[in-house]
Amino acid sequence: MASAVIPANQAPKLNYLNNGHSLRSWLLTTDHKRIAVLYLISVTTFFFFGGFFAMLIRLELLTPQGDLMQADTYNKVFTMHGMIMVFFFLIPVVPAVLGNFLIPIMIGAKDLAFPRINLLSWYLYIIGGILITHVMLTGGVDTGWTFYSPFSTEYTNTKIVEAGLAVFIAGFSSIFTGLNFIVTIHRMRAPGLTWSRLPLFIWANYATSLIMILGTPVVAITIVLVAVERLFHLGIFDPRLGGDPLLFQHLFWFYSHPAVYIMILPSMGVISELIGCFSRKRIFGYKFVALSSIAIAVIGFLVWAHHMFVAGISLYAAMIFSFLTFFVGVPSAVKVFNWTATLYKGSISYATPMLYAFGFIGLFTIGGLTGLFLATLGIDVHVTDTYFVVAHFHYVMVGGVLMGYLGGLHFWWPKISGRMYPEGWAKLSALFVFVGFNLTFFPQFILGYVGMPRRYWQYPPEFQVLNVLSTAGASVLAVGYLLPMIYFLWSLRYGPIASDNPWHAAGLEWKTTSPPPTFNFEETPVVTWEAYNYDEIPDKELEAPVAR
Amino acid sequence: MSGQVDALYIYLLLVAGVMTALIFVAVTVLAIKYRRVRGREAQQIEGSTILEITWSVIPFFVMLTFFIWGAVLYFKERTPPADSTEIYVVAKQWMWKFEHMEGQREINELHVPTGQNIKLIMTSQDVIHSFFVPAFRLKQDVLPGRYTTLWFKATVPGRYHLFCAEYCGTNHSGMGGEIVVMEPRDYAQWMAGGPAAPLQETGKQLFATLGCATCHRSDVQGRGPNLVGIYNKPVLLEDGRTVTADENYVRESILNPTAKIVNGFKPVMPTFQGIVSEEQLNALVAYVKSLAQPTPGSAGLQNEPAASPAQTQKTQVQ
Amino acid sequence: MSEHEEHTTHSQGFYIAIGVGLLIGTATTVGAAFVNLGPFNPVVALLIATIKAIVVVLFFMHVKDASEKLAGAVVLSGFFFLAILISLSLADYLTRSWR
Amino acid sequence: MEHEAHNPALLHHFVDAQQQKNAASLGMWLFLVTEIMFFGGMFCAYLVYRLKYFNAFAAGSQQLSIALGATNTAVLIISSVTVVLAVKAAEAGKRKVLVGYLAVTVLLGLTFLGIKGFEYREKFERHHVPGPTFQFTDTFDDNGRQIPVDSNEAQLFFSLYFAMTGMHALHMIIGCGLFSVLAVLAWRGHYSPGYFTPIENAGLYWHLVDIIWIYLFPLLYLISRHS
Repeated sequence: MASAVIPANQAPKLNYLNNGHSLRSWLLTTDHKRIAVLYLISVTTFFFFGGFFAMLIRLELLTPQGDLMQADTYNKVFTMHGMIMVFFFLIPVVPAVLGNFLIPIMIGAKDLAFPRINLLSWYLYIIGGILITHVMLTGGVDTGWTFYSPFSTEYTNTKIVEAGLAVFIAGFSSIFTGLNFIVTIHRMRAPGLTWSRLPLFIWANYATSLIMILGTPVVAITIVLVAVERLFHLGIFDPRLGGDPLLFQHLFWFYSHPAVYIMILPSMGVISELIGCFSRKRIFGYKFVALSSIAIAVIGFLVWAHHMFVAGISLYAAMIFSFLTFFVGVPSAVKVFNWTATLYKGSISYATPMLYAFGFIGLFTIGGLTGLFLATLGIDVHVTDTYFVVAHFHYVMVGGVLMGYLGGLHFWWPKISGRMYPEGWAKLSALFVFVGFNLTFFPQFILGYVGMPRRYWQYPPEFQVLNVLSTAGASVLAVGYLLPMIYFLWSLRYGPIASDNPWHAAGLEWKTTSPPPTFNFEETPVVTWEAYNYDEIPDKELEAPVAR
Repeated sequence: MSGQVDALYIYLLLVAGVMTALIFVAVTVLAIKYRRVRGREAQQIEGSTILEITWSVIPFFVMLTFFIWGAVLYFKERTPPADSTEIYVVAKQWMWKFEHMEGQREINELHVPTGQNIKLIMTSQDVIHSFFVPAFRLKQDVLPGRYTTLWFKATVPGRYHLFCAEYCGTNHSGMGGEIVVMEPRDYAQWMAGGPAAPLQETGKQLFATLGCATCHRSDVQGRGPNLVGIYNKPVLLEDGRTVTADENYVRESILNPTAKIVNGFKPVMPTFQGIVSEEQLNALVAYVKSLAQPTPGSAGLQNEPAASPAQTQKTQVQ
Repeated sequence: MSEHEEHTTHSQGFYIAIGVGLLIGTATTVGAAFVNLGPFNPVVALLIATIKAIVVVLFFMHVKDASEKLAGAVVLSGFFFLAILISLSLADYLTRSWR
Repeated sequence: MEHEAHNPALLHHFVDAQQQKNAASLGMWLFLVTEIMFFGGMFCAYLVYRLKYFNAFAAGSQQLSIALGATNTAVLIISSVTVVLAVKAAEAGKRKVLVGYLAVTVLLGLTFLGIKGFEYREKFERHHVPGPTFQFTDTFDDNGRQIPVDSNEAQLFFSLYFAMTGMHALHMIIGCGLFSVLAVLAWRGHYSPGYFTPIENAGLYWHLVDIIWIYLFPLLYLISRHS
């Protein structure tokens, strides 16, 4: 079955896409690939909601006065932007779409360990999504995605409880996804597929799942406490009734800092796959890259209070957390160095996914290094809660996560859809994304250092030039994000039929058909090779990666 | 202080710049040099433990310098010098209220002299705010229910932005103002312009009108502890713990008297929660603090042993 | 792979004995609460609770019988990360100059 | 996990029954970890406030009935024994014994909830339920010494008391429901010595709920009880 090329004029083989066409066969499917497609559609929808709010923010900030909308509206807009992007896009995007699709195939399993729980996860996500949409349409929330008490528990009159419930439900979707992944990776690997032979994407998703399982319940209970406090006017976090608002921040960031690694780790996994394939090399220092994912997940739990250096925590706690934070820098740096070293003596092609990988390395390097600024106590006091922070986490979360996601989506699109995307358009959009991104967010570093606080609806006129640059960049970025949406849809009908392994890539997912059959493999594969055995795969250099 | 933050920032910028350049150049050069060419195959390289250790350990030690420098700076930023002039700050949605010890009050504008250490004692009436002056490179969240402090020494006269940096609701972005830094002479002139009585005088009157003075007596042992000279001194509590009677302790004892009972006293004091406003509370705290000093109002001596032997004796009675 | 057969190593009487042991543990906890041990009252209470929890995990949840080799590691990791949450939070609360 | 109760047969995507069982078991253990962290957030909040407001927590704790709390602890421990015996019966293929133990477990669970409900009602009558009607007056210890208590701080104790025991009770209710369903299925003969994973996993869940109570009891009921 390996590398069987399907001629375009023949009826395609039975695969997961044409195995049943009814709505029911999609909405009640337990096939991880179909669920991944369901996620792809829903996550993309929320991305465009979130993106719409982002554009509103940038338009408002074009001028120093608050002239496009009311202050309250603006506050709701950035809150909804944050909540939707964080809880309904960035956290699920790579694991739920690419992870869901690829993890069972990459380890040679027929499905995830608990297919019905997988479907349940999607429904929970959708219920949470409907709730947040409902909140969005009926008045919104204005606390920022961070729900800081006592503003959220006593002072705002917006729909905190409903929004909290939405996040709570989406959180359980995430918990079940993580649980499913861990069990699958432990229990369902094909014969011969030892831990040291696993693709790095699997390692990354494993680390992500650990955080989902260990962190998400804490934020869930925290949100419950906020809702209870708000409904019954208790004082769990409200200082007027004896509570401590900093406790909320501790509990919230205990999850929400590692959540950043939920977002970035799977993308790092994608990048490892891309760099290996398009350099035609085994990743340099495979073991270190694999273990660095786990290290990031574990150390990520030790650093949360670096979000609270000026919040009123003790001097000594701040020092402990600052010190621990630098430890996260090490495994992150190890990854970047190893990717770069992989290029050495490779055979590098510049297909779109690889362009995204280059973009990822660049943006993540900047995002990661500016993270060190924020971990440094003396600097953080000045730049925290300013646009410096906004720029930093967009470099990591948008520059990092989205670059990885888009790179991965292009790379596996032939596998998912059975069609190739148009390479020229894709390269153009990659360029738009990279240029637009830097134009949007680099000025924000400067804005932050000169003192523009975040979540500002109006600002002193001297900040205008940089804000205009940022808004201009955002419009370029928007084009860069809209283009793939259009040409991916176009390719579904008009794209060239993809071969089983258009990239001549290593990995089990390329040994089945494109798109794969419902149970992934006709017979369970037996793995006798190491990961990224590019020396054993014929290097069809200079050959167009499209089958015909 | 701003110069020191900038120095550290420039150091970080340099290191980060070098690192970024290194990665960018390496990626670009390698990507071009090893681009796919007919007939040239990739060479498989497994990796190198020595390299891995090198590029883990060296960055770590570089980051350690960030940590140490940053922590030292932070410690300075968070430790007000003893000779600071104190100013009380009350934040509320959406304004900043300032009270000078001399009794001057300001809203959204704070006048300070150059060359003088200023310690802000801040609290919030409602939600969390954050006092942010970009020109001073300083920021501190202002919390309801307790005091946080911030200190600075302005050097150059001028008007500087004051922002609220912690999101606080509708008019968050309007909750700003200016720090007006003046030459000491101009400042003295400005200060003389106001009417107002010194803050601790206001506090003293409140102390009398609220009836505090009936129990907290300074001449004989009353039902409450004698407050003369207690500020910044350790206090032995009923449950055996010892706390320092700092601003937050005095504040808590007014609002929540039963929380930390002084050893040897009964929990008979009623709470003043909801009875005194944040401003009145500040005045009371300022008054109690002034009792620690031989001449009320003069800053800088609160760490010296409390004035007369008689007072010291009474402190020990507690 | 012949894992679940191993459960049967314990008799009904064994489980009941463990149960009685746990009940005695509860009685001890209550008893200890009424004795003034100074700062050690909560320590003793938590120590007994932890012993009881370990007994439940080992014998009732069969971790000792290796029915699930990963189970021990999984549960330990749960408690490990909980310990991180609590200890690092307290690192703030216990070192504040004012609590 | 539970859903497999409806389908004792080997699911298509597993290689063999052993793999399926191991997967279900690991899944359950991971789920228990999420439960630990879920309750962990509240334990953390509890510890922080207990350190901060020890007097109020002690006074609040003294309003709880040790007799009822200890009885409930005993009920839960006995129910854990019956669960473990149910699993043993399932393993041995003794259908009626299995159903019997499951039924007893559910009864014990309901007993626990009944006692808990009784305690809640008493709190309600004495205005110890947090909220606008909350009242807490200074209490006196056994020696007649007055213990000063701030009403807000006491309310914090009872807020956490209700949050923790309430969340625990919710888990008990779910557990009772789960075992009821399993008892019916067991009665219909769904389980055999070769397949009783749902019973084992529900048992694991029940034991964890038991363990959480083992901690809740001394933490909530036994603060500063000595004179």
